[in-house]
Amino acid sequence: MEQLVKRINGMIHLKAYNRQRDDLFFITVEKSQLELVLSHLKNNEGFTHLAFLQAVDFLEDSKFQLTYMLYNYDIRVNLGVKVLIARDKAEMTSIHKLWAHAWQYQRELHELFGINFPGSPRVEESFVLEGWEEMPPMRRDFDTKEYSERTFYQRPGRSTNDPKEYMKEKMYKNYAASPRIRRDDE
Amino acid sequence: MNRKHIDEIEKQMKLANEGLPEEERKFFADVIPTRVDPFNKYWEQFLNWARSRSLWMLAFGTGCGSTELRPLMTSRFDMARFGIFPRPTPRQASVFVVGGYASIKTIKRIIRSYEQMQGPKYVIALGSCTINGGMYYDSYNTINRLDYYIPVDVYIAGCMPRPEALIAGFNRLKEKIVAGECEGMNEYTDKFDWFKKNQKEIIKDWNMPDYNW
Amino acid sequence: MSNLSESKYRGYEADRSKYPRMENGKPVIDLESHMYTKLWQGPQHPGVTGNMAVELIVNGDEIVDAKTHMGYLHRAFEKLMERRRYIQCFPLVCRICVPEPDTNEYCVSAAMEDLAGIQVPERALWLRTLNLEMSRIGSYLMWLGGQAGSLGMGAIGQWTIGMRDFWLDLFEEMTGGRVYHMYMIPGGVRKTLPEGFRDRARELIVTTRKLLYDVENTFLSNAIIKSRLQGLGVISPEMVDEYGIVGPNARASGMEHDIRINNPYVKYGELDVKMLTSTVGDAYARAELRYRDLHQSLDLVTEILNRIPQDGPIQADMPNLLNWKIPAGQTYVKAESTRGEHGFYMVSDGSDKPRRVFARGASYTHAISVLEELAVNISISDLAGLMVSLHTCPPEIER
Amino acid sequence: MKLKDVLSPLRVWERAAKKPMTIKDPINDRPGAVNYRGFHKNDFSKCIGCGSCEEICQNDAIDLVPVEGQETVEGDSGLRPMIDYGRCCWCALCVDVCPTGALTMSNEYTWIADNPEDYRFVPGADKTAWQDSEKGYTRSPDIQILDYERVDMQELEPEERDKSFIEIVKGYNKEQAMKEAERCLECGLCIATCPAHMDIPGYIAAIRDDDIDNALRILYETNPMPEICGRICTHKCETVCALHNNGDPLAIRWLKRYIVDQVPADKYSEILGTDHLEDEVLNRKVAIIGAGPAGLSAAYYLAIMGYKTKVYEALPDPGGMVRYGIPEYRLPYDQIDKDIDYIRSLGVEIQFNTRVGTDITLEELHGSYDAVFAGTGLHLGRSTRVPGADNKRVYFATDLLREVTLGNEIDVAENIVVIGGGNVAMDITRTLARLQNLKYGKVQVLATCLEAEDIMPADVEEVVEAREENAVIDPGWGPKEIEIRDGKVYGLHVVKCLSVFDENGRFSPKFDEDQKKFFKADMVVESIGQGMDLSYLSEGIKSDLKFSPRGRIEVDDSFQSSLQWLFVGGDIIQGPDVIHGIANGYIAAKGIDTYLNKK
Repeated sequence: MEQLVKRINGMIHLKAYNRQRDDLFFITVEKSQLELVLSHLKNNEGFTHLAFLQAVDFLEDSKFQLTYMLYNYDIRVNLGVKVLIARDKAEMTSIHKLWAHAWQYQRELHELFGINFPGSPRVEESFVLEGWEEMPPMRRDFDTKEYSERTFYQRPGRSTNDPKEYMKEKMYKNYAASPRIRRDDE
Repeated sequence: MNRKHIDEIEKQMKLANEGLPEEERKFFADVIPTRVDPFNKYWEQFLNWARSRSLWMLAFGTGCGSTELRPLMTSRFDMARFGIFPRPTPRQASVFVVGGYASIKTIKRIIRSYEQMQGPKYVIALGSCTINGGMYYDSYNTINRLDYYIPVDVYIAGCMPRPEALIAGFNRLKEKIVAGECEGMNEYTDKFDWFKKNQKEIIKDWNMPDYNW
Repeated sequence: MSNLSESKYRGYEADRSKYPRMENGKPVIDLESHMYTKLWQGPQHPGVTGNMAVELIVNGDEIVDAKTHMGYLHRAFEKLMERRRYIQCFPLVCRICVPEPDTNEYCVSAAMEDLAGIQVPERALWLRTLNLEMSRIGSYLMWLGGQAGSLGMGAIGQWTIGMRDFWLDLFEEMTGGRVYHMYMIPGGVRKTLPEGFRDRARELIVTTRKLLYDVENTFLSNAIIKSRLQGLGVISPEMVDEYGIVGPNARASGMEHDIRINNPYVKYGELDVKMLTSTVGDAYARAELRYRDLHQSLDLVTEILNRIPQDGPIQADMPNLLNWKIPAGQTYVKAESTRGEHGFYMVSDGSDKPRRVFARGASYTHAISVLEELAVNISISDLAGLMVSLHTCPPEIER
Repeated sequence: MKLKDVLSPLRVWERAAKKPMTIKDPINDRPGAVNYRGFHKNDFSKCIGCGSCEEICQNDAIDLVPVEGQETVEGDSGLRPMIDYGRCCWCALCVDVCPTGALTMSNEYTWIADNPEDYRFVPGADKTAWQDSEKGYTRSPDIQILDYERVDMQELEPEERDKSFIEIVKGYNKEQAMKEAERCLECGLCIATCPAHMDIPGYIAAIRDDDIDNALRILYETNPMPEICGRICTHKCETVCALHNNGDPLAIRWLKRYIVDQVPADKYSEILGTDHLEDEVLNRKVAIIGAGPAGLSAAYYLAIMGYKTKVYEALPDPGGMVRYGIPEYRLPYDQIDKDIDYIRSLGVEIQFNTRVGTDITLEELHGSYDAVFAGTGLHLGRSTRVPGADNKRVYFATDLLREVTLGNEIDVAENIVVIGGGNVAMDITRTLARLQNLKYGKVQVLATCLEAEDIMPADVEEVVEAREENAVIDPGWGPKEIEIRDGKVYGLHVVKCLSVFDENGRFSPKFDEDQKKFFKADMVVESIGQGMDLSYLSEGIKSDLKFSPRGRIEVDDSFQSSLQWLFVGGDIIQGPDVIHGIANGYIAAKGIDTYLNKK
């Protein structure tokens, strides 16, 4: 595996490399070099199986991380290729020409994350949603609970008690809160 | 069907479909359901007795609860001996078993299938998800309360309910039918506007499959 | 490729003149020409696997174009897990695949353990292996019923799904749940085997084998079944990589890949799992391969039952799982379900909730890309058989 | 097409002769498995309403509701889980998490209803068919969702500690503290039991988040002496900890100590926001008698509320019983100073070596201050009054401990018997053991008390540690006579004590006079409780004050006595322990504030 990393590093600049398990490695590459790396891995290094392509939303850094999980049947190793792309107007090159089923993931990502893959077949078609009007739901700033409460009728009549507050109410109601620090201006 | 009758239906549909774009209106509801009142007590009692003994169930596995319908059909539980039999199409079925959670995409099909079923028709709701959202209570794509979209006769608790609980649910449905309490279809007629309003609120895309024939 | 893929067993000769004109590898279908009919198979249809739909363009009863529609079972598991603590994810994931929930449980627990660096005790690993293998049996039995049912043989379904029920009884004893077992808690398993479990399991294995003998006679060595399945939905070895086909579907096309052997997890490394393959790649080869795999699973369960340690801890030393924070990291854990590679990709950001969980359903590509490809040029009546022979499971695709 | 393939399906006809597997009456003939996860049961005798089931439920299916007949008492919130079967997924995590094992599941699984609103019930309270079912899912003892094992506290080995007064408990390091803090359930049952009602889950969560500054702020909200409490608090909170039902309670006291140990003294005012505190904001003055926990706690809160406070202390150093009654190996003096110096830095003035009543009178204080708070504590020893107890070689534990702190030499005998089984008795036993070790190189000290081993009032670890230090603890004996030979103590005669309290819980020991024992000793220490010294109250004030039948000054909810300007708190009212003193001081400070605002 180290040799493989060296070979790829000779080809392009690897941003990061880490080993999670004996049979699972991750490399991080530049967005522009992804296609090159993937086709090299597929055609020359034997990583012929694309297990999945998925996105992770790093809202705080305003980045999407795309992970292309490859598998090599000969050395029996999974290799995750990570790419960070901008979250705003997210767009990524399509790899449907490398793997015939990649369009499925790209279509899913387009719908659930709002990442565009120009040129990918049927990418505009909806995958699991129908008549969806909100922002792509898998983005982290979409609050599913709030949406659910707003849209679907929750059965009313439920209320709960916090043991802490309830015991205070019942046992030491008059034990008032801490005195505030009193200052000159008061 | 005479011209007057057709006009009447179109007028009703226009009312029910109000607020929808022109091209979507015809898919919203095929026809306004009509109320069917029992007209003779003894005859109705006989009919109810008969109905309760031949519950034809729509074989539409809407959710994971329908997995337990399969064992029910096998000889171990053998639901045919209770007069329950799966039917492949809504037009032949009288019982709709909603198997748990219903996503937005599915609830649209559930409503359409329900509307296509011949009356009198009954609905059994399985599991927590149909009662108050179940474990998907905070999901953006599943409904929380089935009774807001179609009338439900019997609920069965469980996630998912076992085949035995399903049989018990069918037994309860039979009791209700014999007692003449299963008025779900008339309820749907009476509160049609309310049901449609609720349905409209969640289903944004009313397009139905585009057949070319 | 064997001669089976040729149409001599198909029962009809395709009239090529009726085929749509191809342009850029896509058929050009003019629906106005009245040559083609648009049909929807599903979601409310007895001939689909689960709640999904296939939009078909047919010419006579021959399919010229197919398009899969998903999303009827989309519950947004991945989104829900992002707002649940790690321990709270565990009851959720088994719902991702109904016939075989345990693979999900295993994967999500193993992913958490991998990220948190937890070693699962020996006995718990054995119990997990047993649970996984038993769930494979249940799933195969259900599939067998479905495959026969899709070709109009209701009796096999009556037998095998009835037999699966007895396996569910065993699950009930072992885990406390019938369909959703919720057995593999992070760090180990929840219960030890009850008294007398082994004997009952061994008895059931014998009964199941007897049943499988009948199934073999009536189903696999049935001239009608053979004529319908042979040559149906042929997956060529080239397609396997191209479409990301996994599991028995890939093995039936000669791909020697079984995660239990290639990347052994739990205790599969210590068990004698044989690589079962076929070279034909059609629906019959897949059915036959699954049938052999089912027998192998029964063998494995027998072996596991003999080897489970009688005592020892069943859970690693865990922190308070209510406040469990997993160090930041990413991992991908996979297991061989009856449909193939079932994996969980988990990203942790160091908080008490996962940042992202992705469930790679084994039939993700089978039901969409592959089905759309294979459905073309077959008869509508064979579509249900083809779908089942790909062993698609919609809930794990849309999650 | 082979002929075999045509014929072989026909073999299946033999199945026609087989017995069908159909179950005749599935609903009744097929109960769930023995450990089936069916509907919920709740054993109210065990349930403490901690809400961990609600906390872990990923479906939001559980609500805590008040239930008729369930009282809110210490360690039991009186709330019980109500389960919504429109949410439940029968994962049984609530059963696995339940620290008491009260919540279980039956193997019942059929519940049909026409009305979806029916699917809400309180297991145990609402009548269900399955409440008494014996089968069903219970928590397996082999697994744990919560962590029931406490992180071990590092201590000095007995050999290292028995000759010196170095602090025994080493305290948690960061890793240990985080690990221990992670165990917390955040149920909050402990808050009601803590006399100062500290926000325990709050500061433990802050430790978990590694936000020590915030943790310190939470501590000081109700407790200005966390260093002291973090070491010697009686930690009543830990006795009601939900985890205690199935394992070790959370080490709340050690975690509190961890917080304050992390913060250097000079950071306090910055973190707590008192760095620009102006004193005399209100131009009102309050005098405080006694620089013990109660007095200093009152002084602290009065100071941050802007009052000018002055503390009068009879002894040369602040701390009261905390300094003079607790040996240094449990509570080092520099830690006391850390807490008290911070309080003094807020402008609280302490006048030492001034005994109110002799050096200055209470009336004088009343004259020059707007209000007075008295937290004078229990400094007088109480005698067993057995024959021989008036010998000069019979001491009170409090006196000896004070002498040790003051640095005065004690004439330690070779053979010592301590009467008493409380924490003070253990303190003096272990102190004397150390002194004996220093003087004679061996330990010959024996402690005896009325209570049997299992009901000894002292903390278990105190007893264990005392034994590790070679002291002999022989509980269950009642003192009968101190034998005096030639004016010198010869030994202690005891008889077996059968029971200490009567059926009504009143103190009324019963003895078996036939079982006798004799402990040889040159010196006897009595440690059976302390009394208060109210000699500073002049007759005039005494006659105006109201006393309870048992001799305690009567105070209202804000510790205001019948003399409006006089507030009384601490051991002489409640306790005796540090945390009550702190709580009293806190409430009294607020009471004084209210009183002075009204005036």
